Amino acid sequence: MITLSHYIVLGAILFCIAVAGLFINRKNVIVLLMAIELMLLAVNTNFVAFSRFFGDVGGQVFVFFILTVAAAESAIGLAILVLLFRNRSTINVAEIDSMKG
Amino acid sequence: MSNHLLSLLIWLPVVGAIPVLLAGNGRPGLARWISLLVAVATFAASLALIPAYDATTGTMQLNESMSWIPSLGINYSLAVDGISVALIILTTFTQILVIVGAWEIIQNKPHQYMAAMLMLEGAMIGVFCATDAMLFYVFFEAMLIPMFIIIGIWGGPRRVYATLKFFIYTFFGSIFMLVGLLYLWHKTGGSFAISDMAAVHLTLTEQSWLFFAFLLGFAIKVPMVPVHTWLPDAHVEAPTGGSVVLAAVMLKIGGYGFIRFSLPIAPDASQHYEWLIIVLSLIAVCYIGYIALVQQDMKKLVAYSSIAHMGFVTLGIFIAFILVRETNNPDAARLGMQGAMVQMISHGFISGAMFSCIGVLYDRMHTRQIKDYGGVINVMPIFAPFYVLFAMANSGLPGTSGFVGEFMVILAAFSANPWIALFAAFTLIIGAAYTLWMVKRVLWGNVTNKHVAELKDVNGREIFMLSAFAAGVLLFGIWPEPLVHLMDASVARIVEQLAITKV
Amino acid sequence: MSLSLSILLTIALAPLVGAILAGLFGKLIGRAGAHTATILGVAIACGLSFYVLYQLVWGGAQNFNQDVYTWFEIGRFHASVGFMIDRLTAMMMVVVTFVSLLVHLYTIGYMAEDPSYQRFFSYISLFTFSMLMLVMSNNFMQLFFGWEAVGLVSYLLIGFWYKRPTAIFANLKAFLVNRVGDFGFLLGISAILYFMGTLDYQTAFDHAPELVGKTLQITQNHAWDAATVIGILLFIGAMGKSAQVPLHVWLPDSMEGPTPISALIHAATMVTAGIFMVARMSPIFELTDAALSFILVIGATTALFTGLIGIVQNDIKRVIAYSTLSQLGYMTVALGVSAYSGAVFHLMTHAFFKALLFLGAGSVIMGMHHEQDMRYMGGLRKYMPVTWITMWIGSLALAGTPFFAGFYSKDAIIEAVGESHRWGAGYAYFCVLGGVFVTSLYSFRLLYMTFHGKERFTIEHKAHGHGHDAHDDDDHHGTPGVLEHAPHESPWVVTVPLILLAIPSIVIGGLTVGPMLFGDWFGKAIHVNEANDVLAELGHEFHGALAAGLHGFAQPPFWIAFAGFAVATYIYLFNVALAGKIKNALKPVYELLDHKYWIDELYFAVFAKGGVKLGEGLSKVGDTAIIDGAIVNGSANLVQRIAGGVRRLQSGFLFHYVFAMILGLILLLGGYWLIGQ
Amino acid sequence: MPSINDILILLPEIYLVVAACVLLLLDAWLKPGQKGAVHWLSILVLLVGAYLVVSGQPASSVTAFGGMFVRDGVAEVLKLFSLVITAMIFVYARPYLKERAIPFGEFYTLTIFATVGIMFLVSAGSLVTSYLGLELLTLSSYALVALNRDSSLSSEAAIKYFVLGALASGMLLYGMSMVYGATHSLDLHTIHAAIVGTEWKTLLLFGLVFMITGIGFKLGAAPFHMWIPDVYQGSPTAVTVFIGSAQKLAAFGMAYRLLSTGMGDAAGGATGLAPQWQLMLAVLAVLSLAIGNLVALVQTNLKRLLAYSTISHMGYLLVGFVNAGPEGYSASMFYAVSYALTSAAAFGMIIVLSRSGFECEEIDDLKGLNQRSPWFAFLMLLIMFSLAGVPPLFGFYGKLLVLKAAVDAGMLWLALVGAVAAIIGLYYYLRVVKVMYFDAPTEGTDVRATADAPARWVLSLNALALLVLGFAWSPLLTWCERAFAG
Amino acid sequence: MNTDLLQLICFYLFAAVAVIGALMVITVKNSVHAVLSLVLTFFSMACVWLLAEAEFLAVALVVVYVGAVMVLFLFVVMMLDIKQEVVREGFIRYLPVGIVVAVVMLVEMLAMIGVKAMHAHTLGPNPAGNSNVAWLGQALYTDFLLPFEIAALILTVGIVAAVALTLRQRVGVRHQTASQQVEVQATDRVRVIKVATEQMASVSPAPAPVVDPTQENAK
Repeated sequence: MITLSHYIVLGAILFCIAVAGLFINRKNVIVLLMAIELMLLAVNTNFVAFSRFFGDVGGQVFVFFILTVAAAESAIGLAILVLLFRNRSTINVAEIDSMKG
Repeated sequence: MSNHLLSLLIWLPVVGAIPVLLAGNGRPGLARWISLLVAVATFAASLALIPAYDATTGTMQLNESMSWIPSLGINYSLAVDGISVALIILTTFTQILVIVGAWEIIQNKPHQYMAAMLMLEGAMIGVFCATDAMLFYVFFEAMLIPMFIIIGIWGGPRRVYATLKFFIYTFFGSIFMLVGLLYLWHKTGGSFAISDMAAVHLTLTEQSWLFFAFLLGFAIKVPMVPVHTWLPDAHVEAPTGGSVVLAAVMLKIGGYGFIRFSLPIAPDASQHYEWLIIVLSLIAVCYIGYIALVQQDMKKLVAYSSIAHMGFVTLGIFIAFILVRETNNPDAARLGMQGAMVQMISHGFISGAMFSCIGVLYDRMHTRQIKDYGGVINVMPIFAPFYVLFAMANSGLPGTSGFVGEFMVILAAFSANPWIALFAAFTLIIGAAYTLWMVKRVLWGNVTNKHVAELKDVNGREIFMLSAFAAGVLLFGIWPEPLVHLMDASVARIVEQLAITKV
Repeated sequence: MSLSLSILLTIALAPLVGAILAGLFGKLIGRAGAHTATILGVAIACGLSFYVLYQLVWGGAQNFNQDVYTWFEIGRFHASVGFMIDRLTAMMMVVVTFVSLLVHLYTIGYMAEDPSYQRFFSYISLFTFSMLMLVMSNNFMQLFFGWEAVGLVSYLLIGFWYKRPTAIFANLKAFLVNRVGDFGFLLGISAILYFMGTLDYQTAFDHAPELVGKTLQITQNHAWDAATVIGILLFIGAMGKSAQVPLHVWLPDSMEGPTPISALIHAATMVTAGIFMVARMSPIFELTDAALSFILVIGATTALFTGLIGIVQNDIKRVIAYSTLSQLGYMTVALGVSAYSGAVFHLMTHAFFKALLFLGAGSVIMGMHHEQDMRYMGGLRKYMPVTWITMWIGSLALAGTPFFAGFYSKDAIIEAVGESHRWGAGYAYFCVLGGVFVTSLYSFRLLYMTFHGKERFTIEHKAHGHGHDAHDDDDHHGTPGVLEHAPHESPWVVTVPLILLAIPSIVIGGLTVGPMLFGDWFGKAIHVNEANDVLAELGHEFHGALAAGLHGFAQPPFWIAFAGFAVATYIYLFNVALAGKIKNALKPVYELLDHKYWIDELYFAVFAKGGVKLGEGLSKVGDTAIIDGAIVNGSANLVQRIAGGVRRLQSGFLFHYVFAMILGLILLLGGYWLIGQ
Repeated sequence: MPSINDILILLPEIYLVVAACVLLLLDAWLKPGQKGAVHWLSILVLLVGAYLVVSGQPASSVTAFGGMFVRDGVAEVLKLFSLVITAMIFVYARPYLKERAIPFGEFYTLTIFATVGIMFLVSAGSLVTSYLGLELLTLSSYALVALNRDSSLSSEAAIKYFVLGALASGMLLYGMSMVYGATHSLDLHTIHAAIVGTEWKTLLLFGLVFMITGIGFKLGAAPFHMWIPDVYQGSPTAVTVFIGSAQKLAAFGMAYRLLSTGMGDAAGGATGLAPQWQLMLAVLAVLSLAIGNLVALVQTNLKRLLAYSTISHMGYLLVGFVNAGPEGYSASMFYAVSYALTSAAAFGMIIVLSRSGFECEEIDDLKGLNQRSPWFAFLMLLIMFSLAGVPPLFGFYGKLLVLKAAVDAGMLWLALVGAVAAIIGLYYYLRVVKVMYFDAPTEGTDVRATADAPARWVLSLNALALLVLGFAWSPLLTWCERAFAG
Repeated sequence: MNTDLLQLICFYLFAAVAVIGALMVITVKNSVHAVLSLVLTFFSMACVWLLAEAEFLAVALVVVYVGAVMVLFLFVVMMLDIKQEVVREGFIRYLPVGIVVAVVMLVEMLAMIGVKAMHAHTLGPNPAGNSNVAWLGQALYTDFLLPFEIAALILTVGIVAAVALTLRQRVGVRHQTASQQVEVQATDRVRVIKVATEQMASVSPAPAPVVDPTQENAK
């Protein structure tokens, strides 16, 4: 039997992978964007599962909105990325440190 | 008009500062005259307090009250007792002389200087009038801003260090006081009126915490050892007028705060920790005396001597507990506390005068090092007597106001405990030593160098300024009764309150 | 009939008015105006003082005790300015104003060429006012006021020639040493207020008996007798003002002031304030044998040992100064044996003859063109006869020659000590007798070295010497012993006061000894317990001044004094070389005396240098290192350093930022997890 | 189905969205020379919006769209000040944008969209509205930060902001999903009602922690503050001022809705999770006060300094918030408003003093300002002392209120921490004043105010308001208290 | 075979693929591979959602993400042409820390979520009935109308922002900025260098080059 916990645990695992991806990644920013997408995926899984198991439509509607927002977010994120690359000629995370302290 | 006299006193200089500022850099003369006019008008208005105030009862009078922040119970409420009246008049009096003293000395943006001074004056008067703790606090802190600017812009070479130290030190003390006040607000059930705070019952532990919160705030202002080190720096770097106001009025706010807050709100804690204050006061007299002795900078020397003299203020206030509660001698307590109050006023005149004198020298020589002087009397025969007079007053010579307060405090201290009097009386020796040794090195002797030889004697403006101080010093030295009478009933009331325990 | 307040006010204020006129408007009224104004003021005061004395003694006036104005009033404590006039006061007023008047006159001549002429007159008038306030006071507060005011004027006058380094050193020293005394005095006043609740003399005296049995808790289980504490504390004040060992060090140095001042302040009046004060407080001192013994021992020590120093001094004024110290010691001894009237009596006679000696010395100094060293004098009698004679009179009086004023007073003291059974009286008796010899020795030594023998100076006329135009000139004489003009007798304004002082120096003792010492002249002003009243015992053997004078020749003091005279005569008149030989033979003793027992050096090292060292140490360690360095700036630096560290966390790297957020989240989660368990 | 009444309740928001779209089109159609009109029009739009907010304010709290949207006193205060402050920011921004050739139209429309986001956020009645409002706000902000397209710092700031912001909203969402899982509802009131009976208490707490992370990020509270300094520094100052002022109101509103409406205690009863989040926020407050103040001490860049000061100010805001009662919320909101006004003036000052090629970002750039331009030095003095919380300036009273709230909540220790932090904080504000007043102007850097008269005037009014409100702060306080009274 | 068991097996299968894909996203060197791994993850998760009978969302996930967003990612990755060799430094060094933190976090999360309690909830009848789309659509256009409109607004912002950020002014074409020209002052343009005439031949140092400040600003 698939239970709620299956979904929630899967969501948690994906979330942790995404989080780990965010801070062990020292290469390029695109991976960061992808990790964020993963995170949202984890969240969405939770919502879908809760919605399904408790029979409330709100969760799935929320997922719908999250998907929408995530799309817009990606657009903006990639635009910023392009801008960054244009100004810096790099998207290496370890090199984006001109402001610190 | 008369029922808004206190408001007038506070806001006249503050509002008066605006046209001074507007007169601007281009017309320094205009700025000076306006500020003088404002200062004189304020002084005149403050003199109106004397007939308006009924000195026989000692209650808070000339009440003005207006709801300010109703939801917090903060009121714009003002009132004065004898002590406040005396301090207010001291403030307004000093202010005139400060403005006269700066007349042509401050060449860099005089309008800003004068305006800052006037705002400072308003805030200081506000402190002395406020009967609402929050209002008091607002004025208490607001004072810092103009003073910060005054020291910072027109000060000496290390002015930045000094003024930052001054500001942060004072702020450090007062912020804990603020927390204490908030706690009291909580306890009184939503009132910031000092009288309500005094009426609320508190356990000894609560009182102790509050006592130390207030102590921190006021001890730094006084300043007491060991939180005094901002004062020498501030004084040395401040322009003459800044030093005068600082010494003459601002330090008094510490002593005033003890009387207004610590004693009525935390009487039992005050009694419990009286020994601490007394010991610190005596350390101020003796230890600081020795430190003053070796200062090379005249202003620093006078600054240290201020600390020592303010030691008498705290001493006079806190021996009252021994006298009232342990030896049951309320009259002696009154004597001591009255001595402390007289000492505050008198120190206002004397330290103001001393700093003015040093300012006069500094304006000519641009140095305050004692070693750069010598034989000044040869070239400044009119100035020298003033200097000697104020030095003598500083060392507590009878006939000058410097004597009266110390005399009373020592008399009262003996009744409390002879040992306290013994250490306090040490000021007679050490005070004379550091002051007169300075006089010796600065005034007497042959002209030591060509800079001294070129000194010009004081001009009419300076003579006016010094004479006014001298008049104050001598008047209250020869006849302190009017001053004592003004404050006596109020002091008596405070002493009566001390006897009542709150626990 | 009673005295009127207005007269008394006039007495006190006339000199003050003179002082203000001369001081503030000196330029305006000029030299003549200054001296006229001040002399007029003092003259009025003097005349009225005589009148007051007359009224009290012969006119049947009542004692006067009234407040002028309230100084402060706090609860039951009350301080005021007021006058208490009885015979003791009146006598002091007469002495003060009379000597002062003569000194004023004398000053016209002595300071004639000084540029600060007006200032000087202002000061001495101000001094007269202060001294009058002191003696006329009816309460302790005003007493202290006058006490310190005379100290102030003394400070100003010692440093009158402020260009001289020695003068400005001396005045600072004088003030500070006096302050040490005042320290005790103020505590004494505090003690009186504490025990009696009043600062008023009369009330305090009335309640003095209540002091018996009261104690002052010093530590947990130690208490001191109230009267003794009060007595000793007050006497410490007197020790400062009246220059008793060990607070005597300022007086010799005070000779840096102009000579009229030495006469007025440092011989006749101010230094006797301590004696006056103790006499005034006799009702209190009478309650305490311990304090009186203390006084006795201090006085006796002063009388002998300071006199010894006088023997080796070469500066004419210093000899007289040490003599003054010694005589003050006598007065103190008298106080110590409860012979208050004896002390006051000696105070009065001493005022006249010591003022005379100082003014005479001043006259010599003028004549010698501001040479003060007796080694360059000699044979002056022919140049300045009036001075010579009057100085002899003064010295004879000082040495206690029968029939001279000093004889009656001093002899009485010595006998009183002999009669006394107080602890320390034996030591005191030895000291005062020894002192007689010493007094005689230095007095005549001074006379011989100055007026007799060979002239030890030469006269060289210079083309245009500047004469003695400027007193405040640092090197006012060139080579020692070389004068530009011959010595000359002083002008009449100088000699007339000498003569006027010489007369009482001779007669005043004989005239007043009866009533003052043995009669009831002072009335209730001086209170002596019957058991202590040594003078009354002496009084049984007193049969008039003449008899006493004649009797004096038969007494040991006379012969001791005569011995001193003989030794002085032999050494300094006939065998001048012997002095040097003795000096070499008794080198250690000479050194000891010449260095004044090294007390000055000791004080300077311990108190002055030590104080400065201590101050520097405290300043460096306490204020600079600990409070400012470690705590204030230390904490600021610490905060700054922490800030620098924390700042590095903001590395600029995105992954660190993320890490921080995650860490925060984990910690919050973990915290809740733990709480939840 | 939505009724006309729902539309009326949403009128200010709808109006603003429409107006923003019109402005966007207008900007596209206008010739370069006429673009100034967009500027004035957009200010007008905001002011009219503000008018609509106040004029249409219902007497009590009303909801629209089935509880998705709440219009109450809290929303009114926050919206009004957001709109007014944003309008002021537009005035400041004009000379800045003009001199640096940053696209005008986009700036205005994106900012207005962001403001609409703020309005939804502070009016959110459900997790969905809250999230979408937040995203509307942050997505616009990401773009705004990067708007200076040729600036490498700007794009660095944008990417940092973006990544961290996305992470934060991911966490917030994760938390929301858990809360949803525990309470089976997205509506805040329902959530609140469900807390009592839920069997999923731990899950709820778990979600709460994640949501606090998201809220903490938006506020800029440590340790979720790392984006603040870099973003403040890197953004065009005209954007920094928006992020630094109006958005703090939004953050407060969000915290209030999610924590208080959603999970707080009902009046008089311990039915919510307030005890749980109180402690958490107290920890955040202490960390923010410490880190913000400490690191600000060592800054040389003015914008960075203000950024760290923001962190510490958010600490104070939280000090008030932990009271978790009407008194604490009103204190906190008062603080947010006072901070937003002060901070707008502070960054506005940087704009007014800078010009193309001279950003006036370094503290040393202010050297000798009192010599060059005494009036602006005076205004900056007021601003700095207000930030430092020295009476009689406005900033002090916010501190007073939050400290009082902490004392009243029995958290005396927190008040003392706040007090100590104020002392440390004082130093760096004083340093700015010191530079302006006590230092001589250095050669070469000629700091002077912009010639743009409206910016000068509005800034003067803004800064003077700090002084005036220092005396007349009672109405605002009453307003804040009333907002939470019901 | 039991439907439940089959579902469970499918779930584990898809979940495993999703997790592996996710791990690859954050670990692989090549960005293109990472994007493709993400696509895989999304795809698997869509299948997992299908198991929960959230058909519409599963399809939307595939369409929106795999079809649009991921293509955009790929596009950007290829356009930016990132050098590969430099980006591995430090990865191994930080990996252990990353793993530890991730694991700790996971443990905490799982502990607090209370997996056991959730285990009791098994898949019941589908509340949506037969049509998940109808169920969703109904809610979306009634109860969630306001969020729906806001979402539209967000998309608008996305467009505006993306355009505003990436719209590129042509570089290399000289264009003038009026404000800069107005601001300029005579002293900025010309510097008068005083050269003493008689020394010109001998020791005068080379005069500093006169720089046009506007050009300096351009840099």
